[in-house]
Amino acid sequence: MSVKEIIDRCEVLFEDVNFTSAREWKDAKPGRKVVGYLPIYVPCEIIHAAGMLPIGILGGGSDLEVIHGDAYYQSYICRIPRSTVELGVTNRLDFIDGMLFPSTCDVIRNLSGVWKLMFPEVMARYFDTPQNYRKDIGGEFYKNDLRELIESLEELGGVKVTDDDLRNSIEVYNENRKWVNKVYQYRKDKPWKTPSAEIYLLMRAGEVLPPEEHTQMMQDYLAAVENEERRMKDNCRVVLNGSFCEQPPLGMIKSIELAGCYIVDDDFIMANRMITTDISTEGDPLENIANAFLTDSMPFPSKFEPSEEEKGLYLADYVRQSGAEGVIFAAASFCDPALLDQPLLYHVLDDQKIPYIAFQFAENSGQMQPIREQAGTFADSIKLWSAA
Amino acid sequence: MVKTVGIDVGTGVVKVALFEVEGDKNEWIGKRVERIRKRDPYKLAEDTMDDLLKENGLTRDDIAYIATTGEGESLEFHTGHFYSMTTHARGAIYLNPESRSVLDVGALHGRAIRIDEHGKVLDYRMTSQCASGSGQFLENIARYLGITLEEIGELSQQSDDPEVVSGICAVLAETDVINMVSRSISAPNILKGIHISMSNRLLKLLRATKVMEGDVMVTGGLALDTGLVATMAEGVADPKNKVNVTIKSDPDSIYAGAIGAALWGGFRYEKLQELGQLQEAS
Amino acid sequence: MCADVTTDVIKDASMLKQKEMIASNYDKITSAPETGVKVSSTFVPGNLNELTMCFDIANNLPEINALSNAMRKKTGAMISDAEKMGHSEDVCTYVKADLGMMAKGNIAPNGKPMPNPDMLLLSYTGCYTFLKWFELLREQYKCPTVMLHVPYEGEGKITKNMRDYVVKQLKEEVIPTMEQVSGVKFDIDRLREYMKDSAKAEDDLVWVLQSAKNVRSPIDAYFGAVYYIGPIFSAFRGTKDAVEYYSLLRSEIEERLAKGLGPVTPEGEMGEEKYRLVVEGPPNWTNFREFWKMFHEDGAVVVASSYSKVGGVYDYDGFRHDPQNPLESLAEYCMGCYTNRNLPDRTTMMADLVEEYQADGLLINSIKSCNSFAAGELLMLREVEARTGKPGAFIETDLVDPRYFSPANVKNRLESYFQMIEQKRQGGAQAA
Amino acid sequence: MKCYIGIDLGSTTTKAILMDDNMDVLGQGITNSRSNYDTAAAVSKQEAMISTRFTLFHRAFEEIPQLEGKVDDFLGGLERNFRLEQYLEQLQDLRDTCAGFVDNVRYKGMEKAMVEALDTTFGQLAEEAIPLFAPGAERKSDFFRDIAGGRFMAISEEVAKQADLSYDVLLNVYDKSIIEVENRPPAGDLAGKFMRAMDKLVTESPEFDIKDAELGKPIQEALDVELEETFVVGTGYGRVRLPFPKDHIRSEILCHGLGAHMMYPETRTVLDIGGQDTKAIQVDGQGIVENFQMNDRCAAGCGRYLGYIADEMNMGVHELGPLASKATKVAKINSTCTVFAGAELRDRLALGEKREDVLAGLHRAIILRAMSIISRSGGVTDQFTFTGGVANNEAAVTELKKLIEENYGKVTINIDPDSIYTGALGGAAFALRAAQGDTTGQEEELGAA
Ligand SMILES: Nc1ncnc2c1ncn2[C@@H]1O[C@H](COP(=O)(O)OP(=O)(O)O)[C@@H](O)[C@H]1O
Ligand SMILES: Nc1ncnc2c1ncn2[C@@H]1O[C@H](COP(=O)(O)OP(=O)(O)O)[C@@H](O)[C@H]1O
Ligand code: SF4
Ligand code: SF4
Ligand code: SF4
Repeated sequence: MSVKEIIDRCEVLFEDVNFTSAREWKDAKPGRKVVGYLPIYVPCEIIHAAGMLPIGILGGGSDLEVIHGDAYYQSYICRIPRSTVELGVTNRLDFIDGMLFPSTCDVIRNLSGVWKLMFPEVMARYFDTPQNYRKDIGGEFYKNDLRELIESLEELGGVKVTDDDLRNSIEVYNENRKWVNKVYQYRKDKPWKTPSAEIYLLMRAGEVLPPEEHTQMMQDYLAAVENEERRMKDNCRVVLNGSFCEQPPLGMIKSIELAGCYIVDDDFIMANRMITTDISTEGDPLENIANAFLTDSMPFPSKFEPSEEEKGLYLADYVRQSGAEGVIFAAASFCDPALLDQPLLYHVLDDQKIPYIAFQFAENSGQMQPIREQAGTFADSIKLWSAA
Repeated sequence: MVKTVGIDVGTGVVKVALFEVEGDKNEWIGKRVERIRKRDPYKLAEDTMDDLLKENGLTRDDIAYIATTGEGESLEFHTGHFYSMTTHARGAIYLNPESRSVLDVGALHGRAIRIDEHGKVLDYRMTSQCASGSGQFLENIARYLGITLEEIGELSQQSDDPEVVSGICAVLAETDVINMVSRSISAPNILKGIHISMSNRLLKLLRATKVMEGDVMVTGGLALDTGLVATMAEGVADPKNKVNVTIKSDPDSIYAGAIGAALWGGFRYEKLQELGQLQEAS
Repeated sequence: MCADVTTDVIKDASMLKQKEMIASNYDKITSAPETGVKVSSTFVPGNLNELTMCFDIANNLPEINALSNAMRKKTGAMISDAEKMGHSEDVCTYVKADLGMMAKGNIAPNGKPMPNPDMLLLSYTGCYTFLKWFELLREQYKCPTVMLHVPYEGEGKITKNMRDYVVKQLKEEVIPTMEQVSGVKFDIDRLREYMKDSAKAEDDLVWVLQSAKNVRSPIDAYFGAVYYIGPIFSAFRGTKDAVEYYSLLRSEIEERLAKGLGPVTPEGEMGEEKYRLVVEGPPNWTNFREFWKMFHEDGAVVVASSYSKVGGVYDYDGFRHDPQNPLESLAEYCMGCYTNRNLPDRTTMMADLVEEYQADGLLINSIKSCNSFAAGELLMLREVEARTGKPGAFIETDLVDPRYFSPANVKNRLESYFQMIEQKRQGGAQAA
Repeated sequence: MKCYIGIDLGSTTTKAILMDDNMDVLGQGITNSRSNYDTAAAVSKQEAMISTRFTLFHRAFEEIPQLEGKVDDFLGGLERNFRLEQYLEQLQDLRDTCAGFVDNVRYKGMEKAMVEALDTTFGQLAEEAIPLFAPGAERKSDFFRDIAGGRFMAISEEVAKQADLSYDVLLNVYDKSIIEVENRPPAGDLAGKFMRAMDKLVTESPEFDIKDAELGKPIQEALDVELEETFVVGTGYGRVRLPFPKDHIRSEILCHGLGAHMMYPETRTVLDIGGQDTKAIQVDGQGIVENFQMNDRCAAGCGRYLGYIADEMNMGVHELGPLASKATKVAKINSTCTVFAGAELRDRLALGEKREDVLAGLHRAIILRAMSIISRSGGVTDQFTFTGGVANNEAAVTELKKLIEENYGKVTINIDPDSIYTGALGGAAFALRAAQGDTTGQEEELGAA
């Protein structure tokens, strides 16, 4: 398959606010269940092990006309909950059997209650991850929490989830993560070959496709892109940070690259690489999933950082590992976790003399001119002053 | 010496500057400004440049580097594009080497930029969408008051009891102003009130860039509005504001972007010649 | 909650007592450098006052500092300082007011410098902002930080797993750190003693809040309640002072009730009670009196509010601190705080209050800063309207950011709401 | 005769309704609010009285056998000629005012050229006035400023070119003068104007030349009826600014609710899109407001937005709707910020999108925003009534109908050509009630506690 074919497919999936592919998956066999989850993270392994399709609900994107969603949210709340409610009210999520609302922020937390009130017939669960990282305390709590999740899924699907089912799913996702990481690594090495808009679309496809299919897709993409003739441009390299929950419009990603910045690392859709290592398939699988989160998960703003010294260092590491020359903070407007975290991250970058800029977006931002302007000036100054 | 052109395509006005550049030396040899007035800005930019070249007995082939800025990214005939803040910073240094920050106030946006002595952008802030403090707004109000743009500055300085406009939104502010007219508030007091509110907003942006000292160069179309410049000067003089800066403006401030583009064009031209890359970049 | 406003408003014995208590706590904190008392910074919801008392640690509550600064019109400048330091316009202004206060030399309301805390005690995570707020404070103070993760009541109940988790954290993280910071050994019996007093004060508070069920309520359960909840939501739960304060308060309200008096307002006795409202959401602090005036001027009394439950829900499902099971009850206290309950439960609570307190409807004051309260309130409004059949209304302000209080706007909406209630009554009468 | 008047001072237009004891609407008047609120209130009231006179004429003429079957033609002609008289009067005022500015120091040395240019321009304007008010002629707006202003600019640009005078100078004089003219309360002498209009009409259509005795008497009688302002109620934008005592002010929400109920008693949901605000109101079977929502401080997506767009495109607001209706595809517009409307429009056109498509997108964006406000107020229940100035815009109406049906199914949608008067109608009803001692909705009463 050519790059174009793969990306076209991804684009179709991305733009489809009716989730046709997931509906088709569900209809292919009677009794199949689909479980939606909001950002940032839920362990998809568990949903997969219950024989269900986990799909990421990442808002309505830039083209969804939000009519009813606004009726439920004040103007100073970010956009993702309103477009998600819009999807719900307009029956675009009517095929979803269960919804998980992870521990991300007050908005998503309260959205779990909104869902219970508005769609009482759908299983809606708030999903808590521990903020205490001791295995005997947070680990224990999380393991029990996961068990409760399994029980509710078992009830929903009328199935039993065995340890072997879990181990099998862990393997599937280990493989998927391996390829996600390869794609990210490839872009760090040759950003001119892999426009970030493509990488983004490729990752978004993983939010609605079964993991096995997505893994194959990434393999195909990497094979195809290697043969693609793409010229290196006089761009600088940046890490993008802050878009972990509400997703920016594709136009913003394109605009940043158009204005002279290669995005070489980002925190879009983190669920697919939240766990940074392979999860072990030996021993108690639930314990392994729980412990992986405690010890080997990526930092993100909703997670408390127990150590003062460590706070924010990860970002400087990303910059170093990707050979970037600066950081662009792009947070959703009104996103408390991202915006409250930013000053702390600024301090780390200041210490390490890494340049950065910051701006905000909404998933439906239309005017890209100010974004091009800022990203462009940033690229200009890196270019002109490192050349001088 | 090579010749370079800087074209600044704005939302209200197109500005073109023609330079001769070599290393650190440069000479400004031509300029032209044209209000867009509902014409196609790209076509207008092209025509304005060609006119300017003709006036100087030149053709496009005589130009080493045509640099665009502002909204000129998609002009096909350019050699390269620099973004507004980069060019305004450079233009400000050209107009006044003591500039350590720039307030660029144009038709729709306001920007505060902190720069170093070489014109490098160190920090910046832009007005958000809600911007009653823009040239466009002032133009509408002037129109309503029956005043020409050139009169604004002078009138504002005659104010004895400025009436402050509230609100963030230009639409609502316009209603405010209309209401003031009906309460017989004089035009100078209305204009000064608008200047005060714009100035507060702009100085707030400026402070947010952590500029502490040095000259603030006002660029963009509103640098010509002496009332606004004077009001800002009063603002920084107010000890409450705790900034130790001096507001400066220049009759050529409206060209800052075009100047910066032309100069950066010259710089980049030499760089690229060294690297033998000019072909690729254009 | 704020000493200097109380004085010129109400001069009852209970108020004087409260003023004295608050002043002495600030003195205790600001004199810490001389006395060697250890100070912890902590938040109102889920505060572990009885526990900190066991280690002789004084409690400083940044939220209270922020709101009392707001009442004295100081937060505007503080917030703008914090925004200059790089904080976004969009985030909770409590945090910014606090950080801005630090930038301004951290002067306590008694005019003396606030000492740096010896410990940051994050004992409630029902709002994510707290997490970030503490990371920011920790960066500043670099002192030991205890983090108690309080799971959200997402499914509307406290499970054994949740309780065990909190208790385990108390035992193995919170208490050891406190011992280390203070050098005092933990004594569970001391904790039990304090909790006995907590429960006593809680009983009286609940009586006071419920006195609003009387038609012609003797109190205002929103504006007035701000003062009533002050001691128990801050550094005094578990103290003898609090017990005394609440019993004084109760007797004063009993007296008002007996005399058939309505609430006291900053402008004196309130006139006729025309409208009875239930209010969801915190009040605005920057224009507190002006805001209150818009209600009492028009004869509107708030008979119940969710804000009187942020630091503990005592009057709704009967929770009391339990000396028999001190740690478990602390855990349940934290998890039961109003904003840690899920939206369906909060909605039911508001609908019940409208009914129980014979209110004319639910008014929501939606706070720009606070997603914890605000995200979902519009749905809550619809639900409560549908369940009670009473009209609701929605206004928007902020806690401590003066920029977001638009008097004309708020007044316009309130007036229209009151007119609506009025028209409905007349219409109902006509139809009948 | 006792009259009850409701005046709705909107941010763009001011509307008045005059009602009698039986709640019959006798007259309505509208004017621009862009000047002085006092003047606007006075003008709209005067206009309502003029229209009341026409109603009275109508009643009187029905009795005259010679006019049988021709009453409407006759009155229409009379009104046209009356408007022409009014227009000429204001034009003269504008001309005098402009002339007064010529001595300004700024125009030193240009005086003579300016006087000549103004004479030529106003001469042409007066000439044009006759066909403008000829039978069947269409006018771009009902407001003097819009009609005269548009033509002044067009004519003076030409005149300036020929006289080698700066067009900006003439424009400037006009800008200064029009404010003054608009801020001047209208001249009196209605009877005279009616009589002159009569004469003109008779010259125009001799068939109406009926004997004085038969026609003059009813006209005189109708003119002699004293219209007594029994109670006036004001409502509308920024109520605090209204030039009325407090006990004469009613909440605009309540007025709109009641007004809509009076027009369509089955109305349960009302949408009003005015110049600076959009409101959605739910009313019950008695016209009592049950719930409402308004846009917040932001004026995005209101009528003024269309005004900015119209300015940007050099068109009248009336013309936007028809052009948008020609769209083949609706451009996607996200921002309805009024201030940036022009920029957004330019952006789109620069990207090569067609004017009509962009316009259609802008209309859709406005309606989408209104849909959100409706949804927030509790959705749409049968019947639905659309009021306010934007209800005159066919493209907006089409889009609204489509979206209402998509979201709420088939409901009856009421749009009255006079829907712009809804608030004033409610106000007049409140005035009648107030005169009868019912003070509902009165703010004073609430503040009295
Ligand atoms: N003499 C003047 N006095 C006041 N404002 C002026 C003057 N000349 C131009 N302007 C304003 O400057 C604006 C154009 O500024 P400019 O920086 O060129 O904006 P842009 O780059 O966005 O087109 C116009 O909106 C106009 O209002
Ligand atoms: N004939 C018309 N065709 C299209 N739009 C109109 C027409 N008349 C008025 N409008 C629109 O209606 C708006 C004014 O509405 P209105 O209800 O009078 O507002 P307000 O009550 O705030 O003064 C104008 O901004 C204009 O966009
Ligand atoms: S965008 Fe930010 S504030 Fe909004 S739901 Fe996501 S994490 Fe929460
Ligand atoms: S309409 Fe006014 S308030 Fe709304 S976004 Fe635009 S400028 Fe801001
Ligand atoms: S978001 Fe709300 S609960 Fe959280 S700190 Fe701010 S005001 Fe308090």
